[in-house]
Amino acid sequence: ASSSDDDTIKIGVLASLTGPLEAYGKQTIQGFELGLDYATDGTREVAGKKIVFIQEDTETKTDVAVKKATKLLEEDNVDFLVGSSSSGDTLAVLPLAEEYKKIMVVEPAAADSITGEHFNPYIFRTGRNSSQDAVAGAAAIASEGVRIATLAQDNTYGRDGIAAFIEAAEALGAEIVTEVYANPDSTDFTPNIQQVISEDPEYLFIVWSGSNAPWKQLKDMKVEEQGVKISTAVQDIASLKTMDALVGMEGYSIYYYTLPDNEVNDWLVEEHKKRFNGEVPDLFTAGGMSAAISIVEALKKTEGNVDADKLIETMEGMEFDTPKGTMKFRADDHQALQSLYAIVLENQDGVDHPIPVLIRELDMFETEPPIRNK
Amino acid sequence: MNAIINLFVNGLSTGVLIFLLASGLTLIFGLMSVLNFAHGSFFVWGAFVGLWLYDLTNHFFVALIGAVLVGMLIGWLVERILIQPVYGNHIRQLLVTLGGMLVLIECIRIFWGSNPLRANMPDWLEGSFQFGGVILIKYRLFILVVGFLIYLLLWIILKKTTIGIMIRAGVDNREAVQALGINIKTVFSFVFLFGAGMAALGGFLLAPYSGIIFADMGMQYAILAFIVVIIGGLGSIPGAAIASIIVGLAGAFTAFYIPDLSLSINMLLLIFILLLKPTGILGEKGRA
Amino acid sequence: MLTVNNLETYINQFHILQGVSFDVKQGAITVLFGRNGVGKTTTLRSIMGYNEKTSGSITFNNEELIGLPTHIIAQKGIGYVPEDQAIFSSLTVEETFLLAQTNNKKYGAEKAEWMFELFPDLNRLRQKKTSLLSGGQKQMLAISRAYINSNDLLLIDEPSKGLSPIMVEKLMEALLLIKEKTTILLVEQNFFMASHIGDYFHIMDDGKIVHGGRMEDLRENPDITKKYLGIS
Amino acid sequence: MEHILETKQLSVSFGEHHVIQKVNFNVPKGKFISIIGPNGAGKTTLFNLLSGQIPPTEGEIHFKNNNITKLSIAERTRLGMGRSFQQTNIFPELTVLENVRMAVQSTAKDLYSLFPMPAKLRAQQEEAKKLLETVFLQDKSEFLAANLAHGEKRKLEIAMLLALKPELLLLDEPTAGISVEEVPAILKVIENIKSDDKNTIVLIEHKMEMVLHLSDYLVVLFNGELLAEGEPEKIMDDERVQSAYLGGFFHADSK
Amino acid sequence: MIVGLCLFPFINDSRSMLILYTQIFIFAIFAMSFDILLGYTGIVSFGHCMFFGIGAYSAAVTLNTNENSMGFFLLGILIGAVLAVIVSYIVGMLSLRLQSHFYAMLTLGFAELFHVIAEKWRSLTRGGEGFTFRVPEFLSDRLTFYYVALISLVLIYILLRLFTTSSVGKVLRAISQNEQRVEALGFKVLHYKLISSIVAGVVAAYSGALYVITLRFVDPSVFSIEITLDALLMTMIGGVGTLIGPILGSASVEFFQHYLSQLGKTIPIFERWTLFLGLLYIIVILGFPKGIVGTIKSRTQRKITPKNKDLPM
Ligand SMILES: Nc1ncnc2c1ncn2[C@@H]1O[C@H](COP(=O)(O)OP(=O)(O)OP(=O)(O)O)[C@@H](O)[C@H]1O
Ligand SMILES: Nc1ncnc2c1ncn2[C@@H]1O[C@H](COP(=O)(O)OP(=O)(O)OP(=O)(O)O)[C@@H](O)[C@H]1O
Ligand SMILES: CC(C)C[C@H](N)C(=O)O
Ligand SMILES: [Mg+2]
Ligand SMILES: [Mg+2]
Repeated sequence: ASSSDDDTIKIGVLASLTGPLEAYGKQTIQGFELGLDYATDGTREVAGKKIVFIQEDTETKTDVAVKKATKLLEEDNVDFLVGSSSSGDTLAVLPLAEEYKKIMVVEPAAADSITGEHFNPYIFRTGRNSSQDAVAGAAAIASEGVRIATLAQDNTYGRDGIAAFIEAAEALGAEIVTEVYANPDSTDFTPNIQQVISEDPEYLFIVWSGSNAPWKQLKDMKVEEQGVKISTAVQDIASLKTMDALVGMEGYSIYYYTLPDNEVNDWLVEEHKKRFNGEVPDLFTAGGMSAAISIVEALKKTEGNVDADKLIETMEGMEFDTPKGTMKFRADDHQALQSLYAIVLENQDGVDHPIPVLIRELDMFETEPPIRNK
Repeated sequence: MNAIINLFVNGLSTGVLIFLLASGLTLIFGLMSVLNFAHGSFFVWGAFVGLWLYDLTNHFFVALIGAVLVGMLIGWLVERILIQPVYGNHIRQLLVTLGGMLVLIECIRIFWGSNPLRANMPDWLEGSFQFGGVILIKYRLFILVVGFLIYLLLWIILKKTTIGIMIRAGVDNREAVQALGINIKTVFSFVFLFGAGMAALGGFLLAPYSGIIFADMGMQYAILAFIVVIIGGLGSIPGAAIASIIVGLAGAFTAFYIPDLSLSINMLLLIFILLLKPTGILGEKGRA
Repeated sequence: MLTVNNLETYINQFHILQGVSFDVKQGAITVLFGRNGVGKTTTLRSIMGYNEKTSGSITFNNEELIGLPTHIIAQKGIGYVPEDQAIFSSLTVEETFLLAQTNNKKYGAEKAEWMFELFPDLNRLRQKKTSLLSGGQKQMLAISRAYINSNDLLLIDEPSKGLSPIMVEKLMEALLLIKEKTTILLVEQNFFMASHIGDYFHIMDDGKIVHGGRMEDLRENPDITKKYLGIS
Repeated sequence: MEHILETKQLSVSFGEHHVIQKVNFNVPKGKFISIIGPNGAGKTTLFNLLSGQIPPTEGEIHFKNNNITKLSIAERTRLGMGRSFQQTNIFPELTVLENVRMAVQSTAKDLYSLFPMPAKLRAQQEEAKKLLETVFLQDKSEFLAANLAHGEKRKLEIAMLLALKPELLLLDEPTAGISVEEVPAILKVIENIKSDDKNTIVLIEHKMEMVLHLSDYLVVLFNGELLAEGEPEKIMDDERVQSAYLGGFFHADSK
Repeated sequence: MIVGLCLFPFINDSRSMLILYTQIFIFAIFAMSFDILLGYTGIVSFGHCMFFGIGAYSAAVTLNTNENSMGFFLLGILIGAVLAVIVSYIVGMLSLRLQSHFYAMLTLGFAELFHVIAEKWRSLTRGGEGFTFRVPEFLSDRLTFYYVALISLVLIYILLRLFTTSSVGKVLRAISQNEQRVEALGFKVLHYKLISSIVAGVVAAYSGALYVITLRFVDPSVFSIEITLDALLMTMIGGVGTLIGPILGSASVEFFQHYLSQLGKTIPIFERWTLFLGLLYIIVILGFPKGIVGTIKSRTQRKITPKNKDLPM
């Protein structure tokens, strides 16, 4: 393989294009491509250098992710890494960024430890982390004296999410009455739900990702009728289609195309519809776009210099405009501070799924997570 | 007390659902001794086809029959193409059907995409009855009834016809069965196809149970089905039924009382029962 | 009724039968003699259609059998008692009998009853798993199974093996009774038994028939028995 | 007289079915004993008890003055008891030679050597070849055992038993299925073992001429009980034995 | 062949090929250990990933909690080996008496328990998201590690070859065909099966340790049934009971996956490349019932001895 042309900047994008998270991977890739075009006004050039990107499928397997990342770094000589759809894959790739001294923009993997205990200076994250989710979730429902029960998958994603949520909710004065963790592969969630009901809380906060979700069983068990309000994150459009049992629920959203109100988002929605026969951007399309924008903006500032140290210096504290409004890479742990949205799920005519309707935007300071890489 | 009743009813009906999922496998694996890894993809096909038909026709029973028929068709193809060359060789069965599973699941993704879909169901099955704190989910009561009917059907087929005997004899010695003028190839094909149809039915009924279906759900339920067939005792329909109910109830009660165990409860049950009774609950010695 | 003509069979690359020709006359017992490994079992298996690489001709009631699948051959009325008995070890005696009747709706049940009478041991062990039967009991089971199932011709491979003298005696009686209804082709090492009940015989050596004729001739001709069977 | 094997009130039942009932069976050292009895009398089951295939419901087995009732199959074999099986019991995917070599190997001292020792292997190989000659299988030594004709498997079974050099041989119908002309040769093999007085043989056989020719002593098993025992001539004249086992044809048979 | 592989890094300087080959070597070792069970002893284990995972976590945890020196790497391997011996002994004692299907399911159950432990014992394993760690300087160079893996493969191959031709190996082979008869010949079958599963367990643990060194990362997926299925697949595709087969199988499986997923990027119909992977498995398993090695063997045998035709009468 030849070393990279001086006037080309190469970006390697890692994403799950097959496997359980493939929908997320595809969103990221589409968003990334749109982001490049947006940030360079369609020229795909910055400071006179051409930008190309190479996508690789991690198959949502850690060993494949490492193999693909190494290929990108060694054979394609990429200047940046972007990705990936799964926290496991991302964690496995992090040390490579440091070893090869290349910037890696993490998107959309959410595990706190990426910018926490496994942080290295080459890592920047445009995606929100679990703590930001938790803070947003708490902001949506917690206040002095509210009794909250939690339900989550019994795995790291669920446990960490709840831990961060409890910290945030208790800070707001709420009382956590029970924490319930369910086997994510279970056929039957009613016993877990039963446990929640037995505590008679005001709110039930749920951290859940993945296909096998308890929404329907929550309705079957008449949770809301028994006076328990449900709150959770709404995810991509496909899963919204499965959440009709939760209409009326108050929670939060990371991105839904109607929620942000800014020019970048308007461009994204319009351009996305144009390119992908009328479809609207989805959960992580905005993230993919943000990652691309952050890279191009940094390059603009360094005038095409891809030296990592220079880039780190530039990117720390950098603010940039994304479909989710302005984001800022916090200098301490390189986590992008960003807005999340408190919403209520409502039905809308002509839409085959419940949609999140904005209650209020939680700005990037409100959702600022604790610093955990020290 | 209410909680206990809820747990019991829900656990029981989950057990019955597991039995429905495993019923096809009691034939294919328990009786015919075919290690069919693609079994989970029969569920998935049943679920997707059924749901698709239901959304199209709005007739629950049309969808049900359609799902079963498609399951049988796929079963027939799988048996013809994949299984016939490898009867009697478990390892090759496993791998060939592993390949089959990859193909079948990818086909699902091609036809229906890779996102999870919401499973709809008719209004008369929607919702729950409430008696004070006791909540009886209608659909689960329906599952209890269907499960009982399927059990009866299997029981009648195996007790009142010689099909069961033919299969067991065929597994013991294929050649000698043929010498009795029985076309064992056809019998096996038929039973396999029937088992696949049952699996598709199980998948179809599973869909509204959890409310969501997705291409990857096959594997996890297939493992569950294998577990109950094994701990029930190979080839024993009542064994599989008992094992299913044990698994369902144990799942419900541990999730409530000892949540820390719920990730491992199925495997603990498997280990515990096999160590206690190495051939499964109703398994006979000497059949493996 | 059964004519085997120039039968050649290969197993893998081995040329096991090298032109076997003989016939079986209706209503009689024909015995096939020969040392171990000369191909007697292979001959019977070829008739049953188990061996794929078989050429020559086998006609049964003027129908060609070569190329037909085993179950069709069986349906034409041929029953087979394999030398290793091949009992279905997970079935009970009764289930085995039931199974044997599937192809013989008309007479099956009747024949099954007769077999239970003939072999009271089996009647006593009706509900037992066949894997638990003694060697001799398994032999009776295998014979019953084939007899219940078939109508015209029974191929029996070394039935007396492992039977007590009194059972051999009973078996001889049974075979003679069965012969009233069914033709029998018997492979047998027990010369005493075979020569008593057989009507015709053939001797095999090295994948070929080397001698054949009526049993009386064999009994009266020690030269032949000496030469081919090593009995004096 | 010294007994190499004794059973005391040995019984086994499967559910309701009492297959062996309180059998006291003594085998004098260096003798040739035959067990006869109708099909299903329990002969093979008795062997299964002796060699450890199944545990008794009651009673004890003593072998060379050890109580072996609780010992495993392998331990009994290593004490010097060997048996052949009525249903052929070989390694189908090994060659004929390897089958016998396995048996030879089991008599070696170091059972658990993890690395190959070519010299030793060759020696075992040679010994196995010799044994094959004694049963006339030398031409088939490279055949897979599965491909042998039935009678040939029976011979292989005998060769494997001989390889164990047991002091006590339990033979379960060794000649069933062996062709008439070869039976005498196998008989020779068995006689040869017997001529060496150290060995003791217990034979189950239905071929009466053979039994009479070989045995010092006969035991008749009937319905799981010892019906009679004694010198062959005495047994042959026993009426109960004649009606239960021998039948009327026998005298014609043994001529 | 080995010379070729030694020289390979000099001919082809592609790093990802180097990694691919390293991974092939590592899975070849793992698949060989599985072949000891499946091919030589006739034991079907669905829980072999258990040992792979034990080796993986032993190495990872040791390196993570101590400094990243070769010494601690070797200590990690040793710990993995010791744990593998203990676990295989206990699991073996509990379950080797069971009949095939039941044994297979029981091992699946045990492996799943380890999976849960890896998820739940957070203080040691960091739960489901796993952790990254630093590897010794010496091993961090991919080229060096390539040779470490290659040499390990060759050495283990030789050792296992010796093992399978030893008298224990021969007993194992006999057990795979007729267990009961082996017992009747005076061998204690359980002992031999235990030896077999301990040997297989230790080798598998070693391969697991090497595996995490290449990744510098570990998570509970090392205990997933996919790992066991990979070994099974590699062994079967290569040829059971041949040792060399699993090596070829590992190469084939890794190459299939690599090139198919590569194709997926360029040719649209290969976007769903897993479908073609499935088809390939089917074709290979149905088309080469004895695996690559077995098929080659029976082909050449036929060529050498055509005169055999009329022989055995
Ligand atoms: N699968 C096989 N591959 C190679 N050779 C075989 C195979 N099966 C049988 N043979 C050989 O074919 C020959 C004939 O076998 P067959 O079983 O027909 O003999 P048989 O006359 O019935 O002998 P027996 O009296 O011992 O039963 C034997 O030499 C045997 O070794
Ligand atoms: N495991 C078992 N369970 C139940 N019954 C059994 C079992 N094993 C043997 N039997 C019964 O015990 C009786 C004796 O069987 P055994 O095999 O010992 O007879 P045998 O004397 O060797 O007869 P043969 O001469 O026919 O071989 C038979 O009726 C058989 O059905
Ligand atoms: C919401 C998702 C982005 C979370 C994803 N499962 C992860 O591993 O980070
Ligand atoms: Mg024969
Ligand atoms: Mg017997």
